Amino acid sequence: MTVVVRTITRLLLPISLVFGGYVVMHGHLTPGGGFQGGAVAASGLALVIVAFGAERLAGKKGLFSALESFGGVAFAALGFLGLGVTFFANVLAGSGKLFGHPVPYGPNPGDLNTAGTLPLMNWAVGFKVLAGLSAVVLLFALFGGESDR
Amino acid sequence: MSQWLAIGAFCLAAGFLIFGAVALRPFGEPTRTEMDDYFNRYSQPEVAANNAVTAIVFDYRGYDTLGEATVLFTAVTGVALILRKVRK
Amino acid sequence: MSVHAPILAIAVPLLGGFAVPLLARIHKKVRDLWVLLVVLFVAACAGYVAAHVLEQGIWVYVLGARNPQETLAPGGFPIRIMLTVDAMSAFMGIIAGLLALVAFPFALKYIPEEEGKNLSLTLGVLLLAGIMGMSYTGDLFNFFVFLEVTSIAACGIIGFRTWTSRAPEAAFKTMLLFSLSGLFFLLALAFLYGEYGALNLAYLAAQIRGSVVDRLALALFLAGLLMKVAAAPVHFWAPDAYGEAPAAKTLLLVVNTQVSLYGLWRVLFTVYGGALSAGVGWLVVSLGLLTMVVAAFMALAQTDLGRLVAYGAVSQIGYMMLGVGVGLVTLSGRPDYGLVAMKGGIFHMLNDALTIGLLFLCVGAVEWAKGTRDLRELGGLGHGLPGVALCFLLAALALAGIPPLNGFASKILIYEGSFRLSPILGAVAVLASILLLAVFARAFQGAFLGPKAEVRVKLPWVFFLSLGALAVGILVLGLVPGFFVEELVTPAAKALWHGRALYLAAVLGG
Amino acid sequence: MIGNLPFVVCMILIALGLWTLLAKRNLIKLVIGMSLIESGVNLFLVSLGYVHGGIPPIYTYAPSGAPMVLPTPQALTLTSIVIGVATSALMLAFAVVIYRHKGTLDARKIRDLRG
Repeated sequence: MTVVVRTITRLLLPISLVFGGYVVMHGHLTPGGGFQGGAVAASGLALVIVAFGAERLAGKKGLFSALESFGGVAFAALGFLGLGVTFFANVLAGSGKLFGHPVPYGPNPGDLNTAGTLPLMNWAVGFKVLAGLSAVVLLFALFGGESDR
Repeated sequence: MSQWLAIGAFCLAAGFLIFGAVALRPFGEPTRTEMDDYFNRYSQPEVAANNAVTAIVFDYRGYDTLGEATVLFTAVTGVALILRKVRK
Repeated sequence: MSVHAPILAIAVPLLGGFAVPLLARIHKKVRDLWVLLVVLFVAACAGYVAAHVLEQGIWVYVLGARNPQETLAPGGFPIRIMLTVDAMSAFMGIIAGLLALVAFPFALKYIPEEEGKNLSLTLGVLLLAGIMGMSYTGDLFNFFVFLEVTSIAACGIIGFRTWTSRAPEAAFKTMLLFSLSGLFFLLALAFLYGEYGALNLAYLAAQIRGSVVDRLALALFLAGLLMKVAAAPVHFWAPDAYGEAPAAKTLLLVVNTQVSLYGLWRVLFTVYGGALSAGVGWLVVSLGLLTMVVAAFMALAQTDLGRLVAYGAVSQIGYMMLGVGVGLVTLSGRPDYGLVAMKGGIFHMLNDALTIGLLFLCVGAVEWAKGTRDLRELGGLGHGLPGVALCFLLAALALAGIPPLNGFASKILIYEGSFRLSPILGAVAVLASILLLAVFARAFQGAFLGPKAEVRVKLPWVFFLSLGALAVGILVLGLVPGFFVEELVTPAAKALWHGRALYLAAVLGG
Repeated sequence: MIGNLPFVVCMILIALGLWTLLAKRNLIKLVIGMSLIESGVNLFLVSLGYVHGGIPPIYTYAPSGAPMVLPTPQALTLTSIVIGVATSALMLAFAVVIYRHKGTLDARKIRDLRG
């Protein structure tokens, strides 16, 4: 791709990654969450694949797949965390521990340290979606390319 | 011949769907909202989340989301399987 | 931990599937061991759940609640997803567990060691998880999610042989129909949600009175699920899919079809059971007859052994639809013969899983040995592969309903029940069976009889373990069907036939 | 009828997708048709949750007093969107492989599997 595209990609990649991270992090407070944030961040990586060519990222296929597996395992493990009560019980919410602040009923400015397992699940899903969507774009871009022959 | 058959099937399906949309309750006036009212009311005290949608996605219906994550994982695995290099 | 058995049967294979690519990086032995352990665990859980349910009634498990049995929120309506396992769900779980136990060891040996093996095993484990999820769930949207898990995993498996153009083509066709079926299902449940504001099966069942929207949703449910079970007008994906998938994994595809059929029964009997006209039953019966006849005739014309068996599998779906359809027609009066036909239809699910599974494994073994499945090139394999030939013959006879094999035990119940509803139904079913016998006799003769053919490859012993397990199952079910009918099938049939009130009471109380 | 216009529009979108599936023979266009149906269903699902004058079901700096729209359909739509992405990705992968084998995307020319 041309210099213009590459320069703009260099500019946009950090922005999209940071914004994706922001959306994931505030999933329990503002519109968004793991899927949306992961998709935003993945769009940045897709831009890199388009601008710099898939070959440059070809070696990262294994990394993406491992990251995706890891996100999936982490998400399922958070589900298993509730197994003392029932599968998927939110044992951290309102417990006073990690993300355990209680929230009063009604409109409020929002507190990051709330909602129990939700933020953790958001992160797990965010990584998973980031890795999964990037892997799909990368696989399509690599198919039929030089390294494939 | 098969063209007319396709047009007939299409008209039948479209009529069926639009009839369904008209037969449903009016837009913007849900009749039965016990479950959703519960979510809007208790997502803060029970899950401590300001965002009721996220509370549903990851807590009340978190198991669905696990299935959904599985769907995405399955699709990525499937794409990797289909687009793999084959020595044959 | 035993309180959590139903969810563990679903969550462990999900986790297992996610972990397979990670473990494959360590060593392939670790991966194989892990897959086998997961499958064994699922089968054990399914067995435990079934034993518990048959003894103590419906098992409800609410996900994320403070107490697994706390089904209702204050106010008297369900808000969380719950698993609702009755005898029918438990029966499907047992079928899935049994076939997975047979299929996975075979698959570990059958699929060549390459990059695709890890991925295909992952998809297999996830498909098993999806099947278990569909069997046990008590929530419509959750059923949809797992329906999609199975659809996508199944299509990935079908497209495994990317070096031919046929496999991707079959997979594309199948995926198109599967996702259309999923979208119809989603639209139907959207209608129900819009009308009743709920997604729980039992709660919806208590609300449905047969209004216009209910009937529209029923039509969409029927359209979606009939597509997925390969009923006659939309059966054309199934032979391609079954024929192109790696033989060992085809077993799971067969179970996937059956569990979609279970979803149809669940919707018809449990959700709509209170407001169902006999017309729906007649629709199911006539589509069942059409399926069995069309598939049997199509099987006659096949020269590819895999596709021939696949058409046989499709025609068996017709028998299940006929058996349970007779039950649907007579649901308002509940005469004895309706229950007999339903027992036959449900028993046939188990029998079909075993016989079709054995046939596909035989096809896989033949292909492994000779590298082809074309009946015009095969022949004389009976000398080199006597075990496989014997298994094929056994399964073919069972499929055609020859006593004393298991196919006969269930088909006789279907014949009896449907004959008493209308003699024509029974007659058509018998004729289709005879046609199938002819088809499989020709296939056996074409592949295994004739002048001796060289077989240079020695089959791994695992193959014979899987083949033998299924063959023993066929013989046992054929020789003492009474025990299984009484212990497993009758409770499952009754769960659909009489059990609606119990199902509702288990969730909604009262 | 007029009150239900949003629902009718979703159904028209679904019908357009069905027409694409029936009339078009290009594999990519079939995928597009499937995506159209899926968008229609998702729109229908999310519009079921609308309440007249409603605000998003999020309490962070929410204006007080206004009714909130129903949250469940939004969660369901999120799930079904992701499922749709997954389906489209897999179908496009099949289309790509078929194109490599056959050099065409025309469904009429690639029928190896018949009968």
